[in-house]
Amino acid sequence: MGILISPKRLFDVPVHARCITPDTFSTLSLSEILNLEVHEGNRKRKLKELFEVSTGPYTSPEGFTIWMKGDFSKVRYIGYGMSTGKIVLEGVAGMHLGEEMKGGFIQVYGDAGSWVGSMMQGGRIEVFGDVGDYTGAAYRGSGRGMRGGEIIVHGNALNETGCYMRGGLIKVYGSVGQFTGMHMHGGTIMVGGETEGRDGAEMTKGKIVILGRVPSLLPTFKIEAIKPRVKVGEERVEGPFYMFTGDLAENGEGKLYVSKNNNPHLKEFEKYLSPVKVK
Amino acid sequence: MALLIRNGYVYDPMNGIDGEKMDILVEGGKIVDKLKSAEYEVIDASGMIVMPGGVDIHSHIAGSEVNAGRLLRPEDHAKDVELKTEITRSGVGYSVPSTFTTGYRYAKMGYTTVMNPSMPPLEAKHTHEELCDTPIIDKATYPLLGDWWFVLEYLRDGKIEECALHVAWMLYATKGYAIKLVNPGGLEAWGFGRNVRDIDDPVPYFNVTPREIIRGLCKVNKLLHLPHTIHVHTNNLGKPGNYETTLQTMKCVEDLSSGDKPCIHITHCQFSAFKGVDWREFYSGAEDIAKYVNFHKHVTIDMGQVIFTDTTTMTADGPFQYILHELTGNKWVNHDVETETSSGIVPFRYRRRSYVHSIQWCIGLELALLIRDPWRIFLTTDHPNAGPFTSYPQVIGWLISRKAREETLSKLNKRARETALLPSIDREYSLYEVAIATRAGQARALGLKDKGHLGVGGDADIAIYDVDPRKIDPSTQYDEYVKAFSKAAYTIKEGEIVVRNGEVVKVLDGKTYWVKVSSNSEYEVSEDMKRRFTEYWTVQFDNYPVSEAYLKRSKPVQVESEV
Amino acid sequence: MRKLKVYLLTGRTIEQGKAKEFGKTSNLYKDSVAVCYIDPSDMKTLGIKSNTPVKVSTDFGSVVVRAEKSSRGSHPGVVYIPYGPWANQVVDPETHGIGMPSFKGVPAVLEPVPGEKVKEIEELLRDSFGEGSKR
Amino acid sequence: MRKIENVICPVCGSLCDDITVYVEDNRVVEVENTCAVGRAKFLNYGLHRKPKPLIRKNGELKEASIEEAVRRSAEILTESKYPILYGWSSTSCEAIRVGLELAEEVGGIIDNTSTVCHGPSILSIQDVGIPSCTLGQLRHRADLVIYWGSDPYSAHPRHIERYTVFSEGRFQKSGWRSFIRRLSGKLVKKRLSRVAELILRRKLTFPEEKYALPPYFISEEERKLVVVDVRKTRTAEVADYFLQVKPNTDYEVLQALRMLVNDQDLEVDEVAGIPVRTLEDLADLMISCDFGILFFGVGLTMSKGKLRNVDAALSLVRDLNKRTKFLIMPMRGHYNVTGANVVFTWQTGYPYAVDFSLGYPRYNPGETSVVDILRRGECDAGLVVASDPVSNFPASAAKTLVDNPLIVIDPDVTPTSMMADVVFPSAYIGIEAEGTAYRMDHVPLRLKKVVEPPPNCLPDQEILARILREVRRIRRG
Repeated sequence: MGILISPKRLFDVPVHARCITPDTFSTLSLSEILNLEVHEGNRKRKLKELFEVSTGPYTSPEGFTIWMKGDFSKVRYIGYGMSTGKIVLEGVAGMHLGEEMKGGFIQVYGDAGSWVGSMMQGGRIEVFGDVGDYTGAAYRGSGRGMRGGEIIVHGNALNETGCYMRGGLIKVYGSVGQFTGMHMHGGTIMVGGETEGRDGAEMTKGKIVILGRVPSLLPTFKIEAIKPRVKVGEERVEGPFYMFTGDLAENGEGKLYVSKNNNPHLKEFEKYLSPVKVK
Repeated sequence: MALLIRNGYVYDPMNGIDGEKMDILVEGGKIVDKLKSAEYEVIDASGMIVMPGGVDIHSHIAGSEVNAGRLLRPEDHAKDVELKTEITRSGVGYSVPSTFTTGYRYAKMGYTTVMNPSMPPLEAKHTHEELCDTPIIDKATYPLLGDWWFVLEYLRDGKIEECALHVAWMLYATKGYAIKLVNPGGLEAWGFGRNVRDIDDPVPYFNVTPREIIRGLCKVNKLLHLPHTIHVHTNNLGKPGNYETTLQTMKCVEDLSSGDKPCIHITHCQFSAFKGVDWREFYSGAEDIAKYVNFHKHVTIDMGQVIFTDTTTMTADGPFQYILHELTGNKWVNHDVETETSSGIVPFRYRRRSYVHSIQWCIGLELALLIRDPWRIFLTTDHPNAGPFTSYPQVIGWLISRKAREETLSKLNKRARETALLPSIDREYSLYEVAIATRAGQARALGLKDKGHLGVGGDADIAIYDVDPRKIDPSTQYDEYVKAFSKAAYTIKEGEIVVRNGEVVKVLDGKTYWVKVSSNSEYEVSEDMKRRFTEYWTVQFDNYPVSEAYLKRSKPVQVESEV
Repeated sequence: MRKLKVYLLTGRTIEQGKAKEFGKTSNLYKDSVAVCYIDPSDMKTLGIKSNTPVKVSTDFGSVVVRAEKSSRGSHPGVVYIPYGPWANQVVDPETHGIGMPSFKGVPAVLEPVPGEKVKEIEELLRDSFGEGSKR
Repeated sequence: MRKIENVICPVCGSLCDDITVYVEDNRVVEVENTCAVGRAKFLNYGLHRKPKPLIRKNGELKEASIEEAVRRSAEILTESKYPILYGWSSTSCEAIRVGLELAEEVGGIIDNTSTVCHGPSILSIQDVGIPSCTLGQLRHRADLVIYWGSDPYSAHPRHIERYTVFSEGRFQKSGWRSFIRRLSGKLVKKRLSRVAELILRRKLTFPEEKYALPPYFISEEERKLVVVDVRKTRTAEVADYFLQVKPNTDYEVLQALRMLVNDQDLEVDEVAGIPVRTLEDLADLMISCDFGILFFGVGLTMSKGKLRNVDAALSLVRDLNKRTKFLIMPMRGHYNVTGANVVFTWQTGYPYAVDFSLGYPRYNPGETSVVDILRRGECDAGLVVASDPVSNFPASAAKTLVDNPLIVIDPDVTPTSMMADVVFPSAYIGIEAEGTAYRMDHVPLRLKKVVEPPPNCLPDQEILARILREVRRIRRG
């Protein structure tokens, strides 16, 4: 059993729909689902006023499945706090996708907005397109970003990916903006493409692996070694990598791995390596 | 609207009424003995507790430091929001609620009068603007005067009467209610990143000691006949071993009391009752303090009870807040105010697992239970420093029930549980004593004659709680009381029903109390004073005072001074 | 004509502050904000003098303002346009999730356009928002 | 002629309160003690002002009565699903209080100009906190004053004279003497007199004999002024020490300084083109002062790195407190932008970018901030108070505002009011109407009314209250 849902029209103002989660839908009848409350701007609406909703024979190993088709770019908080089941979205997802998610699986065949998986604690989000800023980040003022689970982005991400991250794994196969792993306190971030710099700024713990090019490195990182490969989650990624620690301005012990082959301009750092450390 | 509150169990300690079943009559916003009009609403309070509206002697609800705390903590607000209704404004809550939410939440607990204890005089307009947006409750605010340059200079030169006249002007200019001292002398020293060590350590560049400041302002308070005593946040607050400083502070004004009248209030005493040498060797000093208070009538104190939660600490004690930041690594706001005071803000979480926090929790309750006279120990959490004010019902639960305390104790840090004195204390507050510690005693200490009682002529500020003391035993069924005190069945403010079944049903504006001193020698601001003023502050003398237009409902309290 | 790659800064100037008080439709205002302060060495490179119209182009648009020699020390490669409708044709509107566009340090290309005119405010608004854009 | 003393200047965040205004025939004829900008405001305000409210009909703005304009405004706001209410930093706190109530009533987004000014600073303060103070504290105590990415001579012309280096304090004397000595060693009678014209309204004599003294680098006993900026600003010209950084590299420089003040060594020889030795000198200067202050301007918040530049600056100053007393303060632009943050915060918990569309305050700049909403084209109506977003926003954002119904309350004619559908010419707060404003250091001051406004120009507060009443009337039937 599952639910198919698609927008009835293009929305011009934000639509808040925290109710679109397998947790909520799986306990309700279709007619109850149709009458769930959502907000379109400042107007209260019923789900059925904005969306076509029907039941369908969708199943997945994760359990109750919501199949979403269409442009949900204005629809915020899809999968908010979900703990089980699956959401498959063919189209564009709005901001705060999977925020505070605890379990289950969200798959997006398209782009997603900013704050994907922010403060998530478990589960898995996979986006085949691009995402915005603050992926896996914390809410304003809070030091508790993503604590567990996995976010996988096949496209690009923008700024401050993994801000205040404390655990879990973020993989971006494309490129990222500035300040990846800002204030990071734990967990792992892997970037397949290039970055706009300032990676690992003010991080204290955790691991950032960059396979592509970085424009420069913050002066507050120290080179430690050159490593042939590095572990990302369960997977081993082949290098070689320059391994830096920082951010020393925060007395940090974060590890920043940057591909050696794609960053010939970082060769100058090798002179700071004591011979013992070159392996 | 006239009211007849019928058949409630009335607790009115000022009039010696202890749970008697009786009717209370209200007309014209006052308690009356007979209703003039034939039309009145009847509230059936049978099986319920009727008390005067709650009075809070110390709660940071408005002004620059509270607002800086709000700004600092979006993550605190986002988890606790209030929706707009037909009659109430929306807002956010938890440890530093927005102004409207503050007013509603106090009213929902049956509180009708709240004192904001910390106001930098230079930013007094700000405090009053916020108080205007804090609905329902009556309020007042204490200007910070213990590090004010004029005070330091007058007291250094021994000019008590001049100082008194100046303080009188200051209360007028800031629309203040009482003299507040925070770490006297220490905040001036903090201007250069320093502090004072004890009450005899002179203030850098001013050649005056905290002892002289405390004694001086205590004398000033007496000369001016202010309704409340000096309100003191001690030196060395929050440091192990500071209970000795607290004892010295209380002792240093012993000779200034006359008769049984208190002359000093030590606020959030829990933070000033630490024994030991560091955070490892850290113990409760509550017993020593309680012993002193039990034998000396010139002191009143309030608890500053710790609640195990995530809260926001904020005080004018800049150096203490810096230490707290160093200790926790949490984000830190500091705001020094020229010529007057400082302040600091650090988010803080009290954890049951922590030995120190557990001991702190014990200290507050030990103070409340070891001090025998409930008229001199009041229930506070130093909102939001030791916990938000919305936890008062929980504290009441701990006071009325040993079982409630044991339940919390069982979850505390083991070492704390084993070393603390609290588990051996059997005392349980009666509801009569609760009424003293939460309203009557506080109103008396504040000199608010119309508050804290249900005698004829008093303000018709009344709280009705739906719990039957004849059927439900506080000691064992404390939960019922915690629930009832959290959501008043009725809150009546100036004769109007503002809360029903824990929901706000009517919004009105509370009054702002301030002290208007009339003196023999009319206080005039000399040209010399204006010149010094221009040198000391970056605002012009004319732009400094708060006009009465800043008070939505101004309630001056006239006092006749000796100077 | 030569072109120059520069960083564009926008900000307050005392002239703009004063002129604003004479009204935003005044010539004084236009003179104070439809202007690009350029380092003398850069002006030399471009071969222009004060008051030559220059076109400032970024990824986000382009605008014609008059050149003015900067008297603020030496800062080759950095040009300055005071806040105003002209500067805002070319600043970077991306906020990266914080609400704040980039008003300073935007990469730009500078190019003298001696024949062109600096637009009047009405003209600028019309061209930005469409002829009689209001219903 | 009437003389009014201690008037507060409603121009910049310095909120100078020692202005003397002379009024004749309900017109300001002379002012004393102001800077050039304040003078321009008092003597020239309202030159192009409209006499009556305007409503757009058939594409053109036509005069209308206040009642009509109020009704039209209320209709626009009640019909809107996602209106924005923007501006608020050049009006009184009393008006802002009503504005917040209106925003809540119509379920809109309310945002103030700090969103494009010190919004990033606020975000960083929410992450790391801020050690700060009121300005008098600096006057009395600061022996090291740093302006980073801000140019007070242009944006806050009397700041240095009233509050920092050139003011006389209890424990610190004015730095004029060293300044004069230094300047006289160089050239510069002409430049001196120009600076004097700008900031020096007080009498100051330049003793001839001192002109002969040699120039020197940093004075031992007097306050020191350090300027860090991407170009040599007017302020930099009077500084004891000027450090020029490349555009978009402030973050690296600040982080490097943090390492140095924490006694850690930098591996590299230079940071963003600045030799590490230079940074070490600056770090030593910071550590060895008794009381330092770092003022930062939009130079940090508007360039690459934005909030994180401020994050690094705040952290630097926080770290310095382990070694000495050091504080930091943002240089706020508009005269009441601080007040807007303050009032927003006490009523809603959040300083700007507050979204009421769900019936309670929500805050998430980037999502609920005006520029983003406009860029995404999400709003369907706007109300602008005392601000000019059509001039000040990137053109692509301003377009959404212009394309939807727009209400403007502003005493001035601005590009925004020219593109509006309803325009209320209002009274100038601080000249024609009273009200509270907050100085950049959070000190509240009561702005004065020195002349009467024209008959159809009400104060903002009154106009907003009327719109709010009308909105409630429409809603309740």
